[in-house]
Amino acid sequence: MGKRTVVPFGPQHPVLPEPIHLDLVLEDEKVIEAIPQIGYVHRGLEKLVDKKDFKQFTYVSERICGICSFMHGAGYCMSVESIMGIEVPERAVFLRTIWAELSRIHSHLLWLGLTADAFGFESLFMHTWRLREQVLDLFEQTTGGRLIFSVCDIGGVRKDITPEMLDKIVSVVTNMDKELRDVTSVFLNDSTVKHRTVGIGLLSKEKALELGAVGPMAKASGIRRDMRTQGYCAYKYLEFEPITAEEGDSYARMQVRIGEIFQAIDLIKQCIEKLPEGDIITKIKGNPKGEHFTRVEQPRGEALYYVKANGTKFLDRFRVRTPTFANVPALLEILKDCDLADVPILILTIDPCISCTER
Amino acid sequence: MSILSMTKTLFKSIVHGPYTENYPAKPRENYERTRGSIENDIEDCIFCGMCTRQCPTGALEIDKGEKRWSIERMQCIQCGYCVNVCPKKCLHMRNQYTAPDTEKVKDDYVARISDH
Amino acid sequence: MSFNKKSPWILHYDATSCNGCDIEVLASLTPLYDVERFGVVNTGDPRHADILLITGSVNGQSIPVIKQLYEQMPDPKAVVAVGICATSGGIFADCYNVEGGVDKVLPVDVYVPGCAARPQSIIDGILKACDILEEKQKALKGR
Amino acid sequence: MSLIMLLILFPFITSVLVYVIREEHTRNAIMRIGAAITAVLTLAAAFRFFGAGLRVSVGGTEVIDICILIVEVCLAAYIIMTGIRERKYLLSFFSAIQIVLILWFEFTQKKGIETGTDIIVDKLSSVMILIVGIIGSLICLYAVGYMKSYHVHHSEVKERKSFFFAVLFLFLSAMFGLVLSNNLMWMYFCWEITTFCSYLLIGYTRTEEAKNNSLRALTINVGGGLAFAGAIVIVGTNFHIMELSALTAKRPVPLVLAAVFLLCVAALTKSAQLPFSSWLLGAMVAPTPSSALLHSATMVKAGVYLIIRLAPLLGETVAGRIITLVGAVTFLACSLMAISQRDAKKVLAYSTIANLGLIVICASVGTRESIWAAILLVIFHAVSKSLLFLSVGSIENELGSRNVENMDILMDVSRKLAVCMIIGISGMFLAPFGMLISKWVAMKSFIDSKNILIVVILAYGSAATLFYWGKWLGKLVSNGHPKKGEQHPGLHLDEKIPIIIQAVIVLLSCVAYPVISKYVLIPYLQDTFGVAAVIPIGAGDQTLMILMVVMISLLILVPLGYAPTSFLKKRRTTPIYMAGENSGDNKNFVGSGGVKRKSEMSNWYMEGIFGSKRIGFWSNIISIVLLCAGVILLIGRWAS
Amino acid sequence: MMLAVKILLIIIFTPLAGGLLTGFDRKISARLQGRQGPPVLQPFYDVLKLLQKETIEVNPSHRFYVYVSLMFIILTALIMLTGGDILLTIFVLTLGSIFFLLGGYASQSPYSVLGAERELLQMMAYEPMMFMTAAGLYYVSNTFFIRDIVNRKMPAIIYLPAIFVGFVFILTFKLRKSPFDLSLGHHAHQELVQGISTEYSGRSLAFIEITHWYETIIALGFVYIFFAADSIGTHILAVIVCLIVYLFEIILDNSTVRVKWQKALSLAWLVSGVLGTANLVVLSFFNF
Amino acid sequence: MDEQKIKEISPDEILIETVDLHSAGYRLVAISCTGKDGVELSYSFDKDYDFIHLRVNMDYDTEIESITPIYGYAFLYENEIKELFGVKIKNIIADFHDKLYRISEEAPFKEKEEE
Repeated sequence: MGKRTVVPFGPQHPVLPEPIHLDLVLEDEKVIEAIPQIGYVHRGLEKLVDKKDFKQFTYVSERICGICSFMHGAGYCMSVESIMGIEVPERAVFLRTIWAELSRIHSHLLWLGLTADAFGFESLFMHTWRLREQVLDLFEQTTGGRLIFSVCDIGGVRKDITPEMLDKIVSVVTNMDKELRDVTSVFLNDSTVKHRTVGIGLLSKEKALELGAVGPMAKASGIRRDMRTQGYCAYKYLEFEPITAEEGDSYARMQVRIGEIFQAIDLIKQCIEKLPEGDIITKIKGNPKGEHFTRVEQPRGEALYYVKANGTKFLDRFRVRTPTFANVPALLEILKDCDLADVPILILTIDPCISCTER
Repeated sequence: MSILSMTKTLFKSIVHGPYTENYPAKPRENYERTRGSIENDIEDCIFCGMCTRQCPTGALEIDKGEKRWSIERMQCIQCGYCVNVCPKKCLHMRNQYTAPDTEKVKDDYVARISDH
Repeated sequence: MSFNKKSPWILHYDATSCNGCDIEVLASLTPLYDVERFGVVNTGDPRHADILLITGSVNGQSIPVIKQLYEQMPDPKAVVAVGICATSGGIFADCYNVEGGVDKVLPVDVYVPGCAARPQSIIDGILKACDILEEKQKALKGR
Repeated sequence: MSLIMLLILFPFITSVLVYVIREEHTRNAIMRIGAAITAVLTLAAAFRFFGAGLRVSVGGTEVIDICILIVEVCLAAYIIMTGIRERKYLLSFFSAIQIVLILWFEFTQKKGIETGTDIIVDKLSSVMILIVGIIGSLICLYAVGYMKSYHVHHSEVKERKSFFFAVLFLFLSAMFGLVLSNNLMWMYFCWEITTFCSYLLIGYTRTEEAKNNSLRALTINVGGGLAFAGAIVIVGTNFHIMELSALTAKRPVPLVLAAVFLLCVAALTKSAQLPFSSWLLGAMVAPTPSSALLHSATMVKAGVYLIIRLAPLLGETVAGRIITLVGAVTFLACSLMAISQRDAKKVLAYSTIANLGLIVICASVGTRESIWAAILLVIFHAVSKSLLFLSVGSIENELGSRNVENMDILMDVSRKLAVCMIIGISGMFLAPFGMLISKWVAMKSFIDSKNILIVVILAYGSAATLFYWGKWLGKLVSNGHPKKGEQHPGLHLDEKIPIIIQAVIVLLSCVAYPVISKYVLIPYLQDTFGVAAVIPIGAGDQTLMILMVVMISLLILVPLGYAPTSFLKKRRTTPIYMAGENSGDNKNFVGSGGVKRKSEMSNWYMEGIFGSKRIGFWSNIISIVLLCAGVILLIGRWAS
Repeated sequence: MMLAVKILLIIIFTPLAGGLLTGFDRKISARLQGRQGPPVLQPFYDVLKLLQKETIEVNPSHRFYVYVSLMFIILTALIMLTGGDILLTIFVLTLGSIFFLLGGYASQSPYSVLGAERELLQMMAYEPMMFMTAAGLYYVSNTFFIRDIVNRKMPAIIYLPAIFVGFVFILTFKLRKSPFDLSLGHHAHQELVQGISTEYSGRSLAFIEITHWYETIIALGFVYIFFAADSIGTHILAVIVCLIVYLFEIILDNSTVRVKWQKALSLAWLVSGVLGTANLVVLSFFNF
Repeated sequence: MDEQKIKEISPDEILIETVDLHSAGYRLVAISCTGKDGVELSYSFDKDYDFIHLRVNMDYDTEIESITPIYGYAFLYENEIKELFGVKIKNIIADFHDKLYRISEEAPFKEKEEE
């Protein structure tokens, strides 16, 4: 029995945009064992409920993560609204949905780019991110922020989208749809890309269920589960089918995410078509009391927000269970017996958001 | 089997030319809503302290006596909450963001002592 | 003649960033902003880097990492704190597991404000750091 | 003539002396003196007969033949008994047929066959005795030091040093006899003696494994001996000759080819070519001096020596083609399999087989250039490989392991050994050392003789060679961290001297090759082929020499890398990069759960691709098929 | 005397040309990616900056191998460009590469060692084709000397089209371009951090960069040999082909992923086996 | 929004209830904990969007059985709760021994004495 190679992978590592550490035990380049360590991004922001009141906390919840920032904010607001029994204006609900779906496009494009980079396809990364910039630009024009919008508030949204802007959004996403077809066809059809994704990180349907995978991770293994079908926000007015794939490998996950991008473009168009006129925010009075579990479908999958309030302006407890947290067991599973070269792709394939996970 | 399927996009971008915004050479025009820096029309400020209490990061500070409103630029997260809560609507968000600096900048706004 | 200004290679480390500034750092490499125009390469290896870009505030676990990365960088080197969290801890300054801004650990040369810092700010920050690098290079020679 | 007699008899006498005298110091003294005298005798003999050569007929061959026969019968009896006792009936069977064949031939057919020249000393045999004598005696000297440490480490093995040393010298004696005889009967006798000696050496430790492996070696080599005996019978009964030189002078008619083919099969078993290579791998259980002796300078070289001798009858003939292909399969398969080995001696073993395969290819291609390359390969391989074996032996004593992975600390433990090891490995595959030059010429000759397949195989085999030597070299230069408080016994003077001398020989050999080429190879080839020989390396020899010198001087700079390079400027030293989780020293990092974890680095072995099981199985089958095809073709040729 | 001047010119101008090519490479890559890209002289700025910077070491010996490697690569360039022996060129080039990867081993840092291991694997992958290229060139011209090969009536490419294609395939390894940039890529996001060069900084890193410039020219030099013959026209053609091949490599770099080692090895061996063998067999069939 | 289905159980019932849910095909969504006025654990389960919660109220000294033997992937939640709240959970498969986040402060969410 010869020696093995034991190397630290992360926290600082060029393929990892976020710090996470793995003790990798390799034989040749085959991963024998991968022991994770997180906590490099742990801030303990759930504890901030003691120091920030529930209104300020909107801004904290937005900063759980810079990628899915909007949905975190919305998820928190929805929980508080449920506890306080606030009716959110319809227009605000639709606006939230538009931003949420735009966020989904931006998040998936970001992921596609990073994945391209992880398997050494720099030009694909560049082009994917170039397209993503158009979405960010829409964000900046509508909310003022590129990543963190500070636009969602308890009771509604703080900024309206003007009709001109709505037209622009439609034209931008329509345009982008065209350009995206070119780029995504490289992801889906190029045989060298397939070499790095097909059959890599196989997660069977049974395993996915057993490990509690969520989001595209589960969808790619043939589990049809999408919180949006529960009809929160404006989804109850929209027509869509959750996108699934059967193979459960990295390629299938890529398929699902690319499908979701195009789906999101369609949903945005639907929203803009059906967007009602009216107020965008309801004034709130008093402090919340009670508790609520809210689930939303983020780009990465199902996220759970739990808010417990005691009637003062400081909450008792805010908890968020992010999709990446639920997908970590699945990651550990697919990391078994992979190649070192696959490690970055596999870590990325769950679309990790470490700062979400560790809060 | 498709190899070099990327070339289509590559050649397109050669034809199109670089997408790069020549940033420092060509300054960027920000949008109207761009979240930049918080400014205070200090003459309208009544130094009520609403903004300092509500600021999530504690970047704001007022001195009622000296009629000074100051902001830690390197602490402000541009959430705009202070703008929301300001009763006099003297705070507003400019669409120019604070430039990077080697020091932590603190901006003071001092109102002229006028005789109301 | 100092060439530090012409080829600042960066090392990016995410201390406890929310990913916002993080992806903006990456975004500044992409076609629209293209920091490679200034010779910037995102090396990912402290030995090759001239500028350490840190996003996010620091916590107990990331302090030794940051210190080590800084130590492993060759002189002259500069530290750029990107984003409000890295400059002062931002909204998370009160968290139990946050020690504060990067300046608690390393001598920060340039602060880039913003939440999240925009690519333009990051470009400005890098260019500012280049000047600092050049000064440091001169100081090294003089020694 | 008497010098030659002395050369053969002196090691034998030493052997007897060493066996009889059991007192440690006296025996060691005899060993050292014996080794030295053997070396001197070798040199003397080589120089004495180098110019003119020597062809003698020994008077009174009758007496010698009777003696030989008696010894052979005794040996056969012993081997048959052993076979029966150990239930290796195949062995007994081989041996029985063999002795019956020989006895039948001796008493019924041999009458009237006159041997003109029994002993020939020409350029080739001079080179061979130089290799055997110098390297062999260095190994004997080394054995003195090595066995001392060996028994310290392996207390479970019964001490039988006298026996061991005696067999070593006996082996040398037999080897001298083998390369000097022209009489096939004598050669056969020496051949059998080396087989038997190797059996004794491999079985030295008397463990179960050693016993099995030694019996396997014996079986295979006795099988080879059987082929040899068969060849003698064919040659003797059909052509009434008993001389190798007379055989090679014959035209390649089918019967001659059959004999040559049989001799080649014998040579293949000796040289451990596929499918007969398993004995060499098994032989690694023996103490290192015996491995070094068997696998670098002597035993295995006997096989290729015979093939080189037979080269004029190979080449374009059926036998030649088959042997070339077997060599090619061996070269490629063993080069690939060496990649998956961790045990240093296993790597050396596979590399030995592979290189012997290359030599077999070169010899059996049979053009002048290829034989030129073959002889050079024999020389350089012997020199480098014995250095490697000796170094690995000492490393094993030093580190208590011969796993390549554990050699990363060698630079710290014993710089001298590490540098010698690096020289040895470089000698095996890097420019400007001889092996590579020879390969180069070999390739040229293959292209010239339109052996495209062989060129391709050479290309792939060399690439694999590069890989396994490269990673070993990497382990040697890596500055590992020896565990604190670990004991390293240090080198014995008797080990150090031979290793250093050999390292120097390796270094010298790369400048010596034009000399060898000019004074040894070209005259030899001219004698053998009767045509004015060409210099295989083109007109640029002079420039090449300059470049060689430049390269060597660059290579010599390598150890300087360890000298402090920072006299001019103090350089900052920092811990290595460990993704930001270095724990302060260069050994550990802060792993998951905040635990200090040792960072380990190990080479690639790619067992899934280059595992010896799969490749070994298929390459054995291919080579067996090739040999069978050879037999069928030869029968077909003969029948028509 | 002439020789000395020639040697000096080679030593000076080879890296300049290599650096310039690298500069164009980066510019063109950037354009392909829709970016503006760095100035063409950027590689020189980088190296000059690295020369000014502090050089850190992790142990006393690891930097040394890089310098030796550079020396051997320079020697290779000299042998090649003065029309020396093509096999010797390959051998010395191999020696240079071996020293480079020994540097990786010597630093005993996880990613350097992994990089060295992969580099070794790459060498194993491309070596057969290099070997067969030399064999093919010898086959058609009966000499190993480059100056004689390029002075023949017909350029070698006419007889060795398949070997040329195989060689261009292998060139991707040598130029460290995707899909075969396993051990040390020019792109940032590589699972091996920076492979062998992980532990090198300052001056040593600059030398690695310069070594790479030499290597680029040497690699293209092989392409040149295929096309050059004894008329001026063919030499011009050879230069043009070199540039086209380089451009092709850039495009390839930008439109493929980094393959895994299994694929790299099997592909390289398969391509060299099929193309190289086929070409040589055809040649021998026509009894050339 | 929809009604919350919370079922209060005692600490020693947790395994039985979880086994039932597991065999009924429910998936564990999250384990949440609130540290004010003793420990309040919420185990959230889901099956085809049927979202139910088990609620355990106990004090800091009570030990609760880990559900990792039933839901293997609960180890992350339980380790987190153990580390951040100082709740005693026994028999966790893959116990990180309070080293999941390696935080500088001990059990920051645990209610401190002065309140």
